[in-house]
Amino acid sequence: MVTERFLPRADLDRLIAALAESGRTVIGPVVRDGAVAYAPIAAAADLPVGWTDVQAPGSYRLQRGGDRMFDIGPPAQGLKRYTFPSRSPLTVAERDADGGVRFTPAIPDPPRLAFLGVRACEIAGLLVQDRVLAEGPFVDEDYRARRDAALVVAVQCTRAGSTCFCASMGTGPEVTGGHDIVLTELDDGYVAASGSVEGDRILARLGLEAATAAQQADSAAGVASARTAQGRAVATEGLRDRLMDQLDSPRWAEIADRCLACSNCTMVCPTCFCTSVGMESDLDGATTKLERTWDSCFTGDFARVAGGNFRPRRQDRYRQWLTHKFATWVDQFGTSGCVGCGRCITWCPVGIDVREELSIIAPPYEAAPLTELPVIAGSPGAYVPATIRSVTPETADTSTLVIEPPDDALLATRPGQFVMVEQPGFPPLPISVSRVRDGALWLTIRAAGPATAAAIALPPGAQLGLRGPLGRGWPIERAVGRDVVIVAGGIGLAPVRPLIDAVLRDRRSFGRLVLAYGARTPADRLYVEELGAWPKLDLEVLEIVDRAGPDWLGRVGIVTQLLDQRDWRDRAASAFVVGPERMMQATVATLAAGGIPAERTFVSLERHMECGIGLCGHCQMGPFFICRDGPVFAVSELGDLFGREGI
Amino acid sequence: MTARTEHQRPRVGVVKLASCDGCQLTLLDLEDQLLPILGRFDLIEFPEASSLRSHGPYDILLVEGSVSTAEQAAEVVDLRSRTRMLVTIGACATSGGIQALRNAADEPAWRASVYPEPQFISSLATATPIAEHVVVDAELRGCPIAPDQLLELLTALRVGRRPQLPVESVCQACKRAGNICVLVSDGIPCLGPVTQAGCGALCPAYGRGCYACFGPREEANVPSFHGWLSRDRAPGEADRLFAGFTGWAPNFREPATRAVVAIEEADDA
Amino acid sequence: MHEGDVTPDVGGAEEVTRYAVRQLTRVEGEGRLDLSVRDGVVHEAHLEIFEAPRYFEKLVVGRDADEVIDIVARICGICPVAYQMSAVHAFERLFEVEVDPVVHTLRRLFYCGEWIESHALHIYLLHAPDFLGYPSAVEMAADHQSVVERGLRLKKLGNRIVAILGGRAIHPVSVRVGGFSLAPTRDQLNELRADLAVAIGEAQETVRWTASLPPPPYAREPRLVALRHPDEYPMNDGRIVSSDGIDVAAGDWPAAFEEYQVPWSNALQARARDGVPYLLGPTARVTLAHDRLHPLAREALAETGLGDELRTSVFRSIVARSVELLHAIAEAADIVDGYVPPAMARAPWEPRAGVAAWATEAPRGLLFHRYEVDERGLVRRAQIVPPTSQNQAAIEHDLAIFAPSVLALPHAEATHRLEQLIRSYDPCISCATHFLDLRVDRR
Amino acid sequence: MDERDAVTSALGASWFGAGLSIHARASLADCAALREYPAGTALLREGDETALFAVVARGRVALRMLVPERGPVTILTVEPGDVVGWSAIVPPYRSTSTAITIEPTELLVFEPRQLRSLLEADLALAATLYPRLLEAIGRRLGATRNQLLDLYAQQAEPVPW
Repeated sequence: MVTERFLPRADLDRLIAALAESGRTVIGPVVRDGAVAYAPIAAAADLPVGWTDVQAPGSYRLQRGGDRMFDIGPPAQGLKRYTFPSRSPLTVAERDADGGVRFTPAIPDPPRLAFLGVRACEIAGLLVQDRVLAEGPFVDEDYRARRDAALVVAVQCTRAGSTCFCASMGTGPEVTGGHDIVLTELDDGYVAASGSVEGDRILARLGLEAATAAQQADSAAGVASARTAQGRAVATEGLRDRLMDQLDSPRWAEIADRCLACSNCTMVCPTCFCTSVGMESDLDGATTKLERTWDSCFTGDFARVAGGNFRPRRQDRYRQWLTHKFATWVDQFGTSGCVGCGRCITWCPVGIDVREELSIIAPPYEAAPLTELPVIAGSPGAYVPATIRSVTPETADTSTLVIEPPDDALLATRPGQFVMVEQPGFPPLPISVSRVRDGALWLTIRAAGPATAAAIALPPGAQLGLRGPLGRGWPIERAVGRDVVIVAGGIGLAPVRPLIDAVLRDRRSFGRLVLAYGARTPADRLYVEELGAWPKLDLEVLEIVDRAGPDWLGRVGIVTQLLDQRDWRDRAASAFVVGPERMMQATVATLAAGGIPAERTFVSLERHMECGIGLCGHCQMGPFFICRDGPVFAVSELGDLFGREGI
Repeated sequence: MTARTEHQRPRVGVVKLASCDGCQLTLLDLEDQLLPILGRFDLIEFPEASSLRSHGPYDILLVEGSVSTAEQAAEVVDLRSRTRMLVTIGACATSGGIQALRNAADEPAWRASVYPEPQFISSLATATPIAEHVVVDAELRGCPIAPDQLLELLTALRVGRRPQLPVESVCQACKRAGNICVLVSDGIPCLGPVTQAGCGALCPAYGRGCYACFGPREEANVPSFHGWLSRDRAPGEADRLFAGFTGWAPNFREPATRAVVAIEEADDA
Repeated sequence: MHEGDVTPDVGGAEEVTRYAVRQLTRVEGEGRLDLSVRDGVVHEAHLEIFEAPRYFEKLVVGRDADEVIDIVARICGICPVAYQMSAVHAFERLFEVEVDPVVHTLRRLFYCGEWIESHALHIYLLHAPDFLGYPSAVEMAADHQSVVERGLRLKKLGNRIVAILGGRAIHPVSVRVGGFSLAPTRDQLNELRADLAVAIGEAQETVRWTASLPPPPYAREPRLVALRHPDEYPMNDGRIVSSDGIDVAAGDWPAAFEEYQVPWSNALQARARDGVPYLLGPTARVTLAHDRLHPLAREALAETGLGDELRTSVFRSIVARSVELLHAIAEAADIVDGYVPPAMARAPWEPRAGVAAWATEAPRGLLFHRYEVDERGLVRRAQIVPPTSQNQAAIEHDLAIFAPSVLALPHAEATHRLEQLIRSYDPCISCATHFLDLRVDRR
Repeated sequence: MDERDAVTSALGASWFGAGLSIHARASLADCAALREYPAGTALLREGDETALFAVVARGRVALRMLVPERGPVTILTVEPGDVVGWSAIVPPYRSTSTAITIEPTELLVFEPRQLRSLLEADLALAATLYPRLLEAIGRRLGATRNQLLDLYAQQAEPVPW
């Protein structure tokens, strides 16, 4: 039982001084430009004394009321901008005259801060971002350093705004953890308790009286009133499943009629973490600063892939945001992505209210299980220079780079994994590894845009930056003792070549091996020599092209025609499929008809992969971050997300 | 290593049609970068800054201003034929500029009211964006364009990559900057939610509403926002907000046209 | 077409040589000089402005005062502040707004910024190449890199001042009726101090340098017009005075001047009601408000020892411009040093019906705005008289006097000299809100 | 074994024939013959009256269309088990593409007029053959649609730099 002390109102300055003593900058709520915002404070006088706010959908107004210091709702923006800045440097990439490259990752240099007047919902926001950025498979070092360097002095709410719904999200108004000190404001002072060793040390130094029973009772009553005062609740029971069952709700289109896709909700949300990598290079592109900035799933080019935008409509973007926040977040991080602060309601320029939308889209029923994710290391700025040994043209627009990484880590790349490739002057590229051999990575790259074109234009001896290996590769173990069907479309032959190398290396562990390969034209076929050589190694190669001239004597048609007369029922086969999504759908259907179950049919999804480790949010599909949880998935894992529009 | 090397400097031209010169001046406003840029690009046509003239051909042509006379309509076609990559710079070139509001009005009447001898005026009844006349390869939005976007365009062209010109809303940049929303907290009309970023969310940072210098962003939901703005305003006031420097852009054209027509009617009355 | 094409055209028995500068370069906007000479006598001097019409006088109709301030800035990307200043003062006079005295000072700082930017641009990038014989500052930089870099530094300083007060260098956003939507902090302005100190020295150097540039021989006695204020160098306030006795309030421009149209010109011009052409801009201001110059500027001017020549030789305008560059930098430094943020950045106001009229000093000279406003504060009629259309008559007058002295020269050279004379006025042709069709007299 | 048995078994072994009833296979066998064709034999010409209906027993048949300037384009190859010349029993009985063997090919050939009169006479046979034929055509249509999507084409949006 934590001892509750009493901090007289006049002594608040002593607390602020004590916080500042250890060289910390104290960040608290202040009145600025007609609202309350977090900013550095020097004394209690800087706090919004005698101010209160009226928040409603699309509206925020300050007004005079009482003379308390913390009688205000959630400030305009949360503490996110201190723990996860809206812009932060990643690395500086440089290329010298003879083609070498150098990377200088930004070193985290967190300011020592003390947050004062932090609400329960605010703390919940910090804890959720801890899960995402510091406790996931990958750790954002800058974020962790900033969190470690910050002190949290919470103030429990004794009133609730009309947009507050922390009670229904289970995050407040009581402060139950994540704080160093917690205060509850009374007219003449604060009931104070510590939540950490440092918090206890600070309170002890102030030499405060113990709080009286009456003071403790008042404080408890104040917080209780804040709970009861909260308006419309969100029914969280089974919300995850309820929402996922409504992916086809007509309501999405209705919301889209009102939604401006302006991204304000995501910017003010204390848990939203999506980012994009921006570049600033000198006129010659020799030195490039990579910078990470807040981005939003509501923005046009956020979901842009090489082929276009997979969330072109506002309704797709709103659905992505809401289902992520309240449903798939749970799958990804074992917690809801919403803390009930109500900012997305107040700061929506057209007053869209998530509580109302949720109640209409997903009326209540029972609860859902959670999933956990393993923890491993990694950081979005950590590129290592690697030297190009050779560049071999495969087709008119595709070449294979053989690259020597500086250490063995990258050589441990497993079949189906990919690496991030960074060239100074260009945005980073996710590239599937097409072979690991003789101490080198083979990357087969198609000139699909300026960055890829520049990559395959590099001469031997030039360097580029690599980060990886990344992603979940092909589960070869799931195929041991079985027939193996490998289906590749177009450039998709590259990510399956390491798989082919692997099964041929251990040929006796597998049954029949079949490669079905579809290319656009005979001239677009990759690895032509190997296609001829593999049959000698007892790998049946079936080829087909979309269109051909009279000199082509092979098959013409689509890849499914290679398989639609086959039946695998007698020999439990495993299938590995990669190519354009549409091609994979057709193939998966054909294989299913041939008797290969979804559990043993594996696809590699080519999505927009920005940071490579699922921290930037670009690659999301339902509950998955493709570049972290994939790119390889069993079709059974994807369920009806596979091939759905606007996911 | 870059797509272009030293010995082949791109030949650049800068020309203007109907406009205020502010966007081409932005090139000269890149003070620190100006001489390095001139070392890497061959500026063969820029009448505002040089007496040396050239008919091209141009690798890159920056075109400011809207097409407002018959001569300009012919000129822009001719320029296109001598240009590899034509970049329109600024609101006039990309959406017609504020002078394009006359497209919604009775232009001869305007002429007569401004000029004592209107019969001498040779001007098209409309002022239109370049893209309505010729194919445009790239555009820089803004009234005026942002110096950093111009520098990014030139850098990208030289390095041979796609320039980073965000299509996000002004709100996104505004929140990133930590500004307090003037619309939500003060009720000041602000077009940020439907306007493309690029200015650095200047107006909210300076305590006033955005007036859409960079024009409508993709997916700009004007009907919804217009409805919201109209709730507590006199009829027609919301329309006028859209009748600005990018008022002739397709997404803003409907309310902007209503505003111009309303003003004309009030004027005649 | 390249400049300097000869298009001989035989009319009757007499030979007409036409010096046609097809497109004036190194001026803002699009204009053209067309001069025809018969038997060595200047027959016609046309400065034709073929900037396409944009109808700003109509675009402001139906708009409120703050909208107008945003709109008129777009008349000119070189001097948007000037347009905002003339408009905002006109409306504040009509609405009788009590602006904070600090706002008055900040607006001078704002204007200083634009003068610095505009003057540095013209002196270093547009005008100096004429004297040193380069087609542009680009070629000039090859031989005089440090000079061009100094010009760019000064220009940048002016842009920074405008950007700090107005958000950006071109079409700033903070000017509102009653003051500014946001006033700068002390810290923001203090960031300028060091650079201003350096700039003062560089501006003094600029005066010495431009005074050393040899002008073509030429002299005449122009009528000069500018604002005059009891204790300020002319910018936002004062009365309109001339070198020969005109003296009217800043809002009463029409009392002494009028816009008119001449058959041989294609731009609406302005003239004094007595018909005498007049000259606006740095030369006029430096001459008429010499005693209001910042001490440093007055000192630097004295050092040049130019005396009357500054007034009588149009080619010396580059020196007058340099003196004003120095004045603007020195005054800006003083303002920054003494800056205390205004108690009320933006004074409250109520619209009222009536006529809002005022004139301020754009970098190129007097800029007059007149608006008829209805009871809701919406503009019903507007008149905007930019400096260039007022200077045009004086330019043509000078051309007629100066031309004979260069007719003996090779055609290209003569053409170049004539163009240089026009550039001396720093004509900002984009500002020509009016436009008339080109008609060449072909008798 | 004799010709008729060979025909019957070949029919039964094919994907097309495997979907037919015993009765159907038997009566079809009466008007069918196994024939060998060298590579390069033009079996059908686009626009001409369809000369034969056949099930491919062995080899490969290319279906081609002539595109001015581009020459003949192979849009599909018919593999063993599938049919060629379906237009022989679907009005207006004209070939929709040119069919050429690109390998030594063995076909189970039906003479069009004989087959058509057989189908008119034996409705039970028609009722089992047409659905199978539609299935074959349907699969071909589906494949053609996917080809139309040009899935492996350059995906990046065109940019001027």
